[in-house]
Amino acid sequence: MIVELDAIRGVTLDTIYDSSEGTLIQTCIQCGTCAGACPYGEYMDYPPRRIIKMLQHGLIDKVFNTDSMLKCVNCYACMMKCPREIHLTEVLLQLVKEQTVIKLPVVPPELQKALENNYRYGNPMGESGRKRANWVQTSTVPIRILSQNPEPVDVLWFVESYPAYHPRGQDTCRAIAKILSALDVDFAILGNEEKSAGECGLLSWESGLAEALVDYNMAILSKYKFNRIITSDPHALDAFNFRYKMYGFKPNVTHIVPFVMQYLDKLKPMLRKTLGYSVTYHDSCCLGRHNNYYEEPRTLLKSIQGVKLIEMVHNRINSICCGGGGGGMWLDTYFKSQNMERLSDIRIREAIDTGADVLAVVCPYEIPRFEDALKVAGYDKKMAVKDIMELVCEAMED
Amino acid sequence: MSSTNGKIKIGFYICHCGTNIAGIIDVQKVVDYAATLPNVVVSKHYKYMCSDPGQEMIQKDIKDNELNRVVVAACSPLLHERTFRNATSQAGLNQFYFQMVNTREQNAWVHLDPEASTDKAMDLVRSAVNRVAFHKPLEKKTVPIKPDVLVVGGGIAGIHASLTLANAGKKVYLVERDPTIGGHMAMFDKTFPTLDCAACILTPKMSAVKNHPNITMWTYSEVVSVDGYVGNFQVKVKRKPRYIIDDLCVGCLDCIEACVYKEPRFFDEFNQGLSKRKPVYMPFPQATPQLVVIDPETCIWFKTGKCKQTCVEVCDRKAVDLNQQPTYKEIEVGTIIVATGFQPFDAKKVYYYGYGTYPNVYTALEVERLINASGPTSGEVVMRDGSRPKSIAIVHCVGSRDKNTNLWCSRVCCLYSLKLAHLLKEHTHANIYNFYIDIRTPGKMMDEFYTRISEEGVKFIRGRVADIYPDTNDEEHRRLIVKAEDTLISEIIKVPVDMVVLSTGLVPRDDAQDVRRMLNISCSTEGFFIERHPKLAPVNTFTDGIFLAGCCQGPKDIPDTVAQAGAAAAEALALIDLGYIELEPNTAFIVEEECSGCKSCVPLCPYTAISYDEVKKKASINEALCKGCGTCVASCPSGSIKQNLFEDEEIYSEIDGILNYKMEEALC
Amino acid sequence: MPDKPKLAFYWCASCGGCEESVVDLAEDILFVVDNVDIIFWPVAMDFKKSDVEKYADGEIVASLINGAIRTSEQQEMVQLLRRKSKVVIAHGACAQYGGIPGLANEFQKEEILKWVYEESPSIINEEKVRPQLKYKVNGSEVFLPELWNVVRPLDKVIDVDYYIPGCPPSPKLLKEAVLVLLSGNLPPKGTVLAPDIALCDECPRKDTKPTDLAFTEFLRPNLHIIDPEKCILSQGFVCMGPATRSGCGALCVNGNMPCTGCYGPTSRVKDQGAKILSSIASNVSAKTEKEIDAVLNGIPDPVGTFYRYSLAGSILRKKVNI
Amino acid sequence: MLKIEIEEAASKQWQPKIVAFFCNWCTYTAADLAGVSRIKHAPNIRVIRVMCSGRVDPQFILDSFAKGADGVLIGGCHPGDCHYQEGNYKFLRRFQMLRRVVDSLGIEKDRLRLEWISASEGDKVRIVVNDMVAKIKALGPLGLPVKYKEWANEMNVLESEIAGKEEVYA
Repeated sequence: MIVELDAIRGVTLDTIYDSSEGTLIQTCIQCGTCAGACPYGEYMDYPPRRIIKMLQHGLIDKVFNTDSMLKCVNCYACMMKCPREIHLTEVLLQLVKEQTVIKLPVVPPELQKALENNYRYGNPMGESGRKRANWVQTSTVPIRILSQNPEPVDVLWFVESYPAYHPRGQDTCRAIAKILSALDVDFAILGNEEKSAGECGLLSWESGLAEALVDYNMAILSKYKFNRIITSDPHALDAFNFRYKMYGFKPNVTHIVPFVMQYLDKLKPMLRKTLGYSVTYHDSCCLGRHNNYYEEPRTLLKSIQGVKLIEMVHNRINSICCGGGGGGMWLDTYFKSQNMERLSDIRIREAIDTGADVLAVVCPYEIPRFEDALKVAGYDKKMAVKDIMELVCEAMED
Repeated sequence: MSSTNGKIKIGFYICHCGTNIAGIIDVQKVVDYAATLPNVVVSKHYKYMCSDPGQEMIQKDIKDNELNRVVVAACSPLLHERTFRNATSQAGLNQFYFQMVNTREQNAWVHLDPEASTDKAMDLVRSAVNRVAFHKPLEKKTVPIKPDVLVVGGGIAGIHASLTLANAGKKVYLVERDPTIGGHMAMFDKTFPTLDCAACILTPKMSAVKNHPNITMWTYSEVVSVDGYVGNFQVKVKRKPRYIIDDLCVGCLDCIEACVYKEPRFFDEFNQGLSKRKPVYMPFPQATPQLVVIDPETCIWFKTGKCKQTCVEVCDRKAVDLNQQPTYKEIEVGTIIVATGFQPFDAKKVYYYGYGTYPNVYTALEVERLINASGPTSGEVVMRDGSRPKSIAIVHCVGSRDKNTNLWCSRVCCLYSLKLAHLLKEHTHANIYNFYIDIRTPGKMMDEFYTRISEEGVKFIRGRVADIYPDTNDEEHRRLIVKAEDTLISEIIKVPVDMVVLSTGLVPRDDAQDVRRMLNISCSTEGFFIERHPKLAPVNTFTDGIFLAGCCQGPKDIPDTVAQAGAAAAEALALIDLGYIELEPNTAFIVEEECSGCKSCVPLCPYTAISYDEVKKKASINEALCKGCGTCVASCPSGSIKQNLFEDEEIYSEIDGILNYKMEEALC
Repeated sequence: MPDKPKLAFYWCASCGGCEESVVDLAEDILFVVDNVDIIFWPVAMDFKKSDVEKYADGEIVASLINGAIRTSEQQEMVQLLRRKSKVVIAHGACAQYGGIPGLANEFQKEEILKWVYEESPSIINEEKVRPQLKYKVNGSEVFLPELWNVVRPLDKVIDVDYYIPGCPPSPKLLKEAVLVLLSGNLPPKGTVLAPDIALCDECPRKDTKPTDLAFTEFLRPNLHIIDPEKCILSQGFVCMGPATRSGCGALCVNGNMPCTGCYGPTSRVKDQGAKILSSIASNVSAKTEKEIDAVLNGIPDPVGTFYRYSLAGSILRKKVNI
Repeated sequence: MLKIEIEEAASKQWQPKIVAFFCNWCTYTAADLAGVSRIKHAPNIRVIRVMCSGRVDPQFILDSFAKGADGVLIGGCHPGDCHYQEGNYKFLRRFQMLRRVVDSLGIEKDRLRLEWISASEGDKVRIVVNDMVAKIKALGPLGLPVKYKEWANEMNVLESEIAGKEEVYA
């Protein structure tokens, strides 16, 4: 239920009622599902329902002067359950967030730094752009970098920042490279030319930053010839499918999981190793709720021999966010200062309750967040957090 | 153009309809314009043309000005054409010397620009003035109405309609798909707001149906085809094999006892699966007729061909017949009442409410059975896990008012939720929480009922439930947390409860589209059958002689269903007692000397009204069979078939009028 | 015999077949010649325009004009004949509906000239010479008639009193027409001098036509053999008979070819092509757009098929996007 | 800027006229329903009510074009839903055939449209009408009566031509 993009481009809070989204907002029945569905709803002075009512009454300025919207982790839970199908996460909340941040006396420093880094280095951790492709040297299979070999390619793999720099993300990358090459996919990466796709900037209320990154990446991408883009980061997927399209860039972008699913018949015979794990799967907000890929990751997991899938209490549309979205990745200190429990801590307890050996994920934010949460939970049984691609790769080894 | 030989004198009238029309269309301008059109001798506007003074004005003008044609621009002809035709004929003019212009529904109500609207009105007035000059005096044809009635569906709507008709001395065929009549109402425990026992008020009516000499009740049967038209429907009914000979079974239930399955083990439809039944079963103790039925889906004989057939052996009346085949009955009826009912919304579709995942999440219909004294637990509220709830959440609007499922308000859920709150409280003394968006209690004694339930201490939380999940603090994980925003205090609340009741909405039956096609009636977009007019013809359909009763037309409660069933019966009675129906004379006819006998038209008629005369070597149309679609007219290659009310000249003259086309232009 | 009624014949855009039908009167022509004075008949005798001009207005009892109107010369001549005649009869399909020449209305004038003088494979004209309307030769200027953009039936140019249909009209109809004229007992203006009933009425194969027509394919007579006994339409060949006036005695059907519609529609029909199209298409048995299209593909040139004689006189008259 | 203004002014003067043939049971009722639901749409259509789309004679459509309609819309019941069982299929077949004729005689595709609109689809009336009006506005007027007049002009010049020639002869 992604909104008609062109219809909302340029819409501001002042003009929202002239848009089709504004008409939808007028139909709000104040049922409170959004607030109830929100993982941090109870900490907000103005949860989404109240924001809508304040907007209807012209009292929206009051909302900006609170930090309510700082607590939105962009998990799409309110939007998916809204009985009026109001595009809360996609449209309304973003507009409110931007105003909130503009009026904020002090931006939480962790977030401030991440945004700055993104602007300066094209990645939120502040790593050198020249080291972005360093992980390639550790890959067991050759990986083509387009700037070195600009021939047309079938699949352009947009690696994104966390996979490119974070040691655990690099593990995922090596696994993906191995799988792609085993499937004979003609692929290449942008290497050091790549910068963060900008979704984090967008959803952490910095549309200026987001636009700068969008412009940059669009220019780089237009240099090369390719048929489709894949990425292992659902946030990048969202950025391409949602924001880039508004700027007229409409490539065919797929997440690595549905992409690999297309090759399932070819892949299955390669999964010779029996893993013998019980696995629970955490639905990424962007991949699940926003892009409706609920069953593909599960099918992929089930096609690995010896994997027993156990569901957590909250799953699929009802999944709980890891807390990393919408800038939450860089707000843990701030959340703590507000006496808010980290969502990854809440979620990890549900995972632990399943008794699973492995928590399978599909989003690069999740591995570090859940690994950290596991330490905090002090869980004595050993539970591993792994990207689905790592598991697939593991099953391919003889 | 013989019709224009005599002097044509047209009276033109435009209705203000209060401000409905005059608010956007400049009626004075239209009147002035119409006065300039050929043959128009009177041109007037009036506040309400359909009112008595409006009609009298037309009649007076017909007399005073010797008008011989009338054009009225007002609402849709589907609404008031009949009114003005009557007015015309009461003034001594043939009623078909009238033409109506749709100025309200298809003009004033759908356009915003007064100038464009007025232009459109003038175009269509010119078109009607052109057309009416070609009108011919016609007579309505009458068709006799067969006095028998078919009632489809044996719920409370079908039961009430059947009894009403049968008591009036009409012969009724009541066809019910299930093995027993009674429908959903038979499953209910009590009814709101009076808290009457549903069985106490329904079962006497069920046995009255069974025993009524004028009612032929066919249960476990389905209507498979309907042909014909008002007054004369040919209906084919399939009687599914019950594997029990109706006339021999006395309902002793010995066969059930004797079944090779010692314990009941199959899903019991009547109790919503909360109990089990055997392959041979009686749906419920008061089932009407009191006949057992063998379900071939679960009976081992039908599945494997191997069984000791203890049921056959035990029946000393030899009523069990495992070789029974479906039989087909063909009946002729004059009218049909459709009372096929609804089905409850499938609660699994709201995934996050956990129905089907957590055993203690129930649907409202399940709870009806659970608290019913003759239900699976004999009225004890014992949950699937054997425990008794101390706290219960009732979740309103499940599958209603939600774009993700169904947009409509199901109308009865608030009140049945209140009723269930009362009954559950009475049975369990539990804490009861109603999670609602709005409480809707329209109707007599309904809001008083709400007050009463509030007084009983039932808690009301205004907020739609966002999440239901097991309480990790509860050792056995049985308790559920219901999470919602209490929107009146702006707090997110998490209420731990033992039991959750989902107040599921009412949705059209899965096969409503098939029924609609078979009967040639219409559905609204959501799938409920659509009435001819929401206010003025609420039980009629667009097909004459077919009427609607009950929830197949839209969600409604029992009083409204019964009222509507009575209304449908009355509409049928009105037709039957009149004995005939007047039909529009829009039939087609062939001018014999013009027909070349090319036979192209013969296969086009769906009603086989066109036949080819081998002696004359011409085709001819049987007026009695013609329904007046005009397909043969449009297809006759030599233009030799004509249709009353829709002759070629009449339609060409409308086109000319709309486009303001002058004949002299043809010379270019 | 100064009192013999004066009769004129003229031909415009036509093949001359209608003139042949006069000759085809055979011995009856003697009857005609006995009773009328043919004062103008360019195809048979040497008359000049000035011969017509010398008559007083209305002095000619009847002019039978065949052919469609395509050029300035034709227009000029028929306007002259109209002035001089009491009665004008459109003689044959071209005069009545444009006929075969009317099919040129599917193309623009420039397209036609380009094809005929430049692109047609049988043409060698490297300088791309086109006929000129005016040309000076030996000091004087000669003229050619101008080709109009539109082919017109006669009644779009002058007032027409009666019509004799057919391509060509049967001699029988012509004789009857002349008899009617001589009798002085004239039918209402605008009458088509042929039976007002479709051809099936007199078709010898009428009885073989089934009453459950349902087309699953359409065939073309140049590609498939027509059964000489059975109704041609029911075999899947487009036969215009049901939408065409009778009066010819089903000549084509007797020659085992389908009726192509030269007698035009009955008086109750405005557009012969639309009507036969309506009838035939309605009886296609397919139900989905795709299946219907597959059946209709059997009629690759619907305009040429359904409007073979009547395009110029049809409701749309011509390809409209000039 | 000026050009756009001129075009706007021109488009304001010219409003397409669409002749619509709606079947009594489905599309006409849907158009009434649009009214009852106050679903606003473009005021350019003029509806002629027929009992069934099967009554729509191709002649009516051609006649409408010839007499000045810029578009013709036919509305019937969805396939399988015809009040008269199969009238809509019969029209569909004619329509598919007529469409080929109309195409080859140079009338743009968007000017002739067949839509299945059931009695409950009031909003579809709006969508279809607005879409058709927008498409026809983009095409501009068809204006056949004007065209026929223009075509006839070539014959009017003849008289002066003749006069000219006769002078030369003289």
